[in-house]
Amino acid sequence: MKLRSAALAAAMALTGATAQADVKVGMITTLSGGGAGLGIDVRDGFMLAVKQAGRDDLDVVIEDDQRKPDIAVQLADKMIQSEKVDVLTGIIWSNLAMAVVPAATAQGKFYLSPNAGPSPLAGKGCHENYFNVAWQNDNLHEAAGAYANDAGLKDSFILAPNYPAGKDALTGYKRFFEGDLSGELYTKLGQTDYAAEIAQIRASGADSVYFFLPGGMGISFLKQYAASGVDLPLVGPAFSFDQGILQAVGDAAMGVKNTSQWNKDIDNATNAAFVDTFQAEYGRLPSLYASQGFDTANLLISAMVKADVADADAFRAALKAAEFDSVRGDFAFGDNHHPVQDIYVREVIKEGDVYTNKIIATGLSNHADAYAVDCKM
Amino acid sequence: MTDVVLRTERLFKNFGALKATNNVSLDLRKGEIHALIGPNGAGKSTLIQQITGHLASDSGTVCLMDEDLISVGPAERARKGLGRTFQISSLAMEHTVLQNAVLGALGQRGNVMSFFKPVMKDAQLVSAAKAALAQVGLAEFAATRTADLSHGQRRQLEVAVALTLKPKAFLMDEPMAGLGLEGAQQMIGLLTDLRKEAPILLIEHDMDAVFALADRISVLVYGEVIATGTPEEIKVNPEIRRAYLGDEVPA
Amino acid sequence: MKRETWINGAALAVLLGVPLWAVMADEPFIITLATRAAIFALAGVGLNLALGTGGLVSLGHAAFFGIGGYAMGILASHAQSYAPIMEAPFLIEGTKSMPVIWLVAMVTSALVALVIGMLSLRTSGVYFIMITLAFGQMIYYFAISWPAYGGEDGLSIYVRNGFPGLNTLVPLQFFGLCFAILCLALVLMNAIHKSAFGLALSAARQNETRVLSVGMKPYHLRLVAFVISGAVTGLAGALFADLNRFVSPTMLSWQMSGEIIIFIIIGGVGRLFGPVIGAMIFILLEHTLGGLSEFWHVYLGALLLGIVLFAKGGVIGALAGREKAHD
Amino acid sequence: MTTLLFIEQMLNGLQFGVMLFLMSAGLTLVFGVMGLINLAHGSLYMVGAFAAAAVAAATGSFVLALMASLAAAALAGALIELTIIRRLYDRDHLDQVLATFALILIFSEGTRWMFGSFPLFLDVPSVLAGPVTLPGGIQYPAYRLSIIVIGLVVAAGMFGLINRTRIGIRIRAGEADREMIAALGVDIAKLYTFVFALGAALAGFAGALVGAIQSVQVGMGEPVLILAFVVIVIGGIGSIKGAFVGALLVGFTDTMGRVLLPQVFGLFLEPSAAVSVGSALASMLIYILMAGVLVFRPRGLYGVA
Repeated sequence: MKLRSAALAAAMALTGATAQADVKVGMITTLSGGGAGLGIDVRDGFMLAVKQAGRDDLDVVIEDDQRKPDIAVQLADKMIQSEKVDVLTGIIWSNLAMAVVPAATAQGKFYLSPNAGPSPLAGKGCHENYFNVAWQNDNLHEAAGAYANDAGLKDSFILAPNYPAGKDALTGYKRFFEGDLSGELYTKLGQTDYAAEIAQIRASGADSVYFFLPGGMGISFLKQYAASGVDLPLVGPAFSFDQGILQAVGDAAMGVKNTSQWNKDIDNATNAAFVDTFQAEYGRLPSLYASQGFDTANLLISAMVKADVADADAFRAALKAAEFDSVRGDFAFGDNHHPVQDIYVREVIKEGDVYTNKIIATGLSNHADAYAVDCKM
Repeated sequence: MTDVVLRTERLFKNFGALKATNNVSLDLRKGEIHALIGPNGAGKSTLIQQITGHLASDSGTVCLMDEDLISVGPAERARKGLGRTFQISSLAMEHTVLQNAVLGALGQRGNVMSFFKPVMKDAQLVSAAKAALAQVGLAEFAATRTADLSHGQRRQLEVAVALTLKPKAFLMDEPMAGLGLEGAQQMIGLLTDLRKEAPILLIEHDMDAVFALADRISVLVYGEVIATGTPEEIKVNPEIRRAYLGDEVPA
Repeated sequence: MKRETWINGAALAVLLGVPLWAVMADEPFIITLATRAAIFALAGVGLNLALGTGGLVSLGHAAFFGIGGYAMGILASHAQSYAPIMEAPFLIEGTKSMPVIWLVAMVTSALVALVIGMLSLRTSGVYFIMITLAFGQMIYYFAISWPAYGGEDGLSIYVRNGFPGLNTLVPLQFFGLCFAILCLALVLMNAIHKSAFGLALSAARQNETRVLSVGMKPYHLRLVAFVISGAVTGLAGALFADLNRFVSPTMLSWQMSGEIIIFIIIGGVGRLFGPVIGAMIFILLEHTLGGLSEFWHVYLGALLLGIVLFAKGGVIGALAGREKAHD
Repeated sequence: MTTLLFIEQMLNGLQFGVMLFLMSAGLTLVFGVMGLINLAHGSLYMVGAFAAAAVAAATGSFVLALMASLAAAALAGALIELTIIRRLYDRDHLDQVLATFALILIFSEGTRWMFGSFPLFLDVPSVLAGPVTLPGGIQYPAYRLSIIVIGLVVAAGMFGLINRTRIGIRIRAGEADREMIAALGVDIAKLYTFVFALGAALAGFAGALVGAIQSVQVGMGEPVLILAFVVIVIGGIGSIKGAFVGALLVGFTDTMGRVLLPQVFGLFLEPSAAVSVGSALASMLIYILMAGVLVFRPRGLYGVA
């Protein structure tokens, strides 16, 4: 699928020689198959910002990676070689980002990550052309660990799927959590039945449960946990409590605390306008991913205002300054081009018939990631 | 007993309660055709399968030239010199007639793990295969796809493939079934000469053919050999007349 | 000359001609697509020996494709970081040399194919399909949860590996390399097909009893075919990883095994060039249909269905009629 | 591990096994009678779950939702049998694998086109929400207990259908010899459509039952499909009894593997490595089981040679 937001070359000619060259953006994201919901949200958020900016020198090409790393690599090659894009963005999953980003930045392209933040790209593998507009993968889990301390939890049972992001998640939680761990479990990726794990949780004597189970895994776990009668407080990252999937979990998610760098009730004008216009445009509440897509586009546009993309150093500096109105309020990049931001604690509530979140606390303030020290840029 | 080529001793095979092969001991001697007859379901094909190793025996031995083969599989037994034709044609149907014969010659030579030389240009194999085809009268059909052969021609090809193996003993399961009068005559002529190359253990329903060809006959009833003898002895044996020949049904 | 030979020649000409045209039209991405097609074709050519000639429907060939990929990934990542793979009992270092990587990829895939084959070939029919799937899944889950080489995130290589005398970073040169290997594999497979081994293997597919009765063991024939097949698919995996400069467990997934089978069926089972034509068509479809609609899988599915139901013998079968590849 | 926890885990294994049986009964039936490998079985499972979720959302009734799942899956099954599947009975397994693989693509994206990319909501009925206390003090979710009961009832029903009824006799005859049954004057085409629809209905029913405690989303069928294949291959393809035994075996192996392996490795590895290695092995365990069974019994536990 291809969308071109910009005017035609003929129109450009009429306005005379613009001072700057067009910026061409290649968005590679997941639009079909399982997990398409996330990519669609990122795309919609991004395109909303593009539309609002109304710039005719911004050209966006969108392609579906089917959540397959080799397709993503192929699309990146295509965008760099044939479409001659200046900036790449859109990838949802860490494993796809690991496949695309190093090669793209090595070829001098900018990459703006609207979702994935694998640790190698924040640490030893950081690159001056790679900017993460969402979070480093560990961030939300670290905030959850910090929140657990604040909430007086002393003994957690933690679980995640057995793959790198799952291990990062539990590492992130443990980095900040000061209590004991009664249990630490890695489940099979894609597992749908958690009866055995829940029985172990019940028997463990823990006073809280931290889990990272993205997508359908989280839905299954939450439903089964609610039916099991185990009533230990649950804490998780925002991914299992997002607008897109909360409705599928239903009552089972009520009251659960989760950590996020964004929520629709963050009090600033940009955010309020974003939530309203997104709803008006697409007929649904924006999700975390939509907010990240929106911020990513606005970051890009802020850099376009200040510098010509042909001048890579100037453009990079403009991106690094991050002078745009983020829906999160304050937003800044650390030295490794990953966000330094507040991460909030949210609680799942019901507004009318719709399940959603409200912010109840701040988990970590002005938080950067643990890998920045390894980044030599 | 130096002229015994193939010998079974006390072979047994049960399928559940059914005694398919019950204490069968028989031998096949140099230069002879030994026919195995018996009513349908007497266990003739089961016995052949046990001898060739396609079916495992419950107990007993199968000896070829005094070598006990009971513990080895069908491929091994074929390599040791048991050449077999099937009741229902068992050929590579997509291959040509010549290819099937070359396959036999290849089996006789042994080294199948050759990956680069075109096998159909191997003069030695092809001439052996062609000789066998000529012997059964299929020379002109060498390039025909096996699936396009008539029923009788497939029978002939079965025999040709067995020939390429240069076996020490032939085991033939109804080679004349469905051949028609002329075909049967041809086959009888072929087998008559063939016994000089290697003895033949023959299963056949066509009693005329059996009595024309066989040097000795064994009668199998309910898995048991009830008599062995020359055609003349068998013809006059009253027990056999009662048990078998009396209610003979054409196959 | 037979019609199929003309079709085969045309397929090769197109596969070679498109990238040459792309260079002149300055469409480097088309070269990447052609390279991808050549590599998928190679993987299919490998599987086709087991599947087409040997009648072994392996739903686990992604295992070899992925192992080849990881051979490249592991060797190159160690070379990249100057960390030896192992020091005791003897030193093994990484490498960025393609020929060495290919050799390791083929030997490793062959060894794994030997083990999987020895166990799987005790079964037949549906059970064989399923046991190969099971082995594939085992290796897939192992790769996902094995942290040393990136787990599900996979392994990235920053620069493509080298081949003496070539600049592999130039798309056309890398394509040329893959194309040459594909041609070599086709020549090899053609020779095998016509050899004593090929005759016996194909006979074992048609009639197992016949092969036994001439003193050959179908098990051994199939095992050798499976090992060769695994090694060729493994080589394709190493090339594929080099094309993407990336390897991940996706290469080991059962969907990948399914795709390799699809190449063969689209082109024509047991035809020498079946996988080549199949892979070219698949890439073309993926590229054009993907641009038409978000729901392009529906069209892909319908098309596959049509080929299976109405074009028996694949595209080559439809074009060349019932002439068989055997002679 | 305490005895009580061990018993609870055994119960979980049983429950998972019964769930697997529900998923695989239809698959093995279709293979046994028609000799068809149906990769699209997981798609019918998904169709059932989506139909249930849609009806539950519209009516609020779980019973109606279950009925809808049966009807929708049976209808979808009958439809594809009449249009596509029946052309595949005489084909080799390769064609069947590919054609039904194509059906997966069509079903998945078709469902996404109709219902969107976000998971749907389907909850357990309120009567069965929450846990019940079993003798010995084990707290166990009421809904999972119901799944065990329903699964056992379905298993009994399947055995009854195959062994006791006229249609069962025909099905068994069809397994044994297609020509014979045709000679008996049974309309074999109708019988096949019926069997396929029955298998589909079972899959859809399982989808709805399981969907209530899992996630109803596009792609939910594929992992189930692979598990179901593991089950029926272990049991011996075509055998309902084999599917039942295979399902329980896989259920117990998987559950106990997940629980015990990390602990076993904990005896001689440091904790984090033990968890990691144990979990990795646990996720491979059922495939190891399947390969092991096939190496020793190449046609599964109850397969006919």
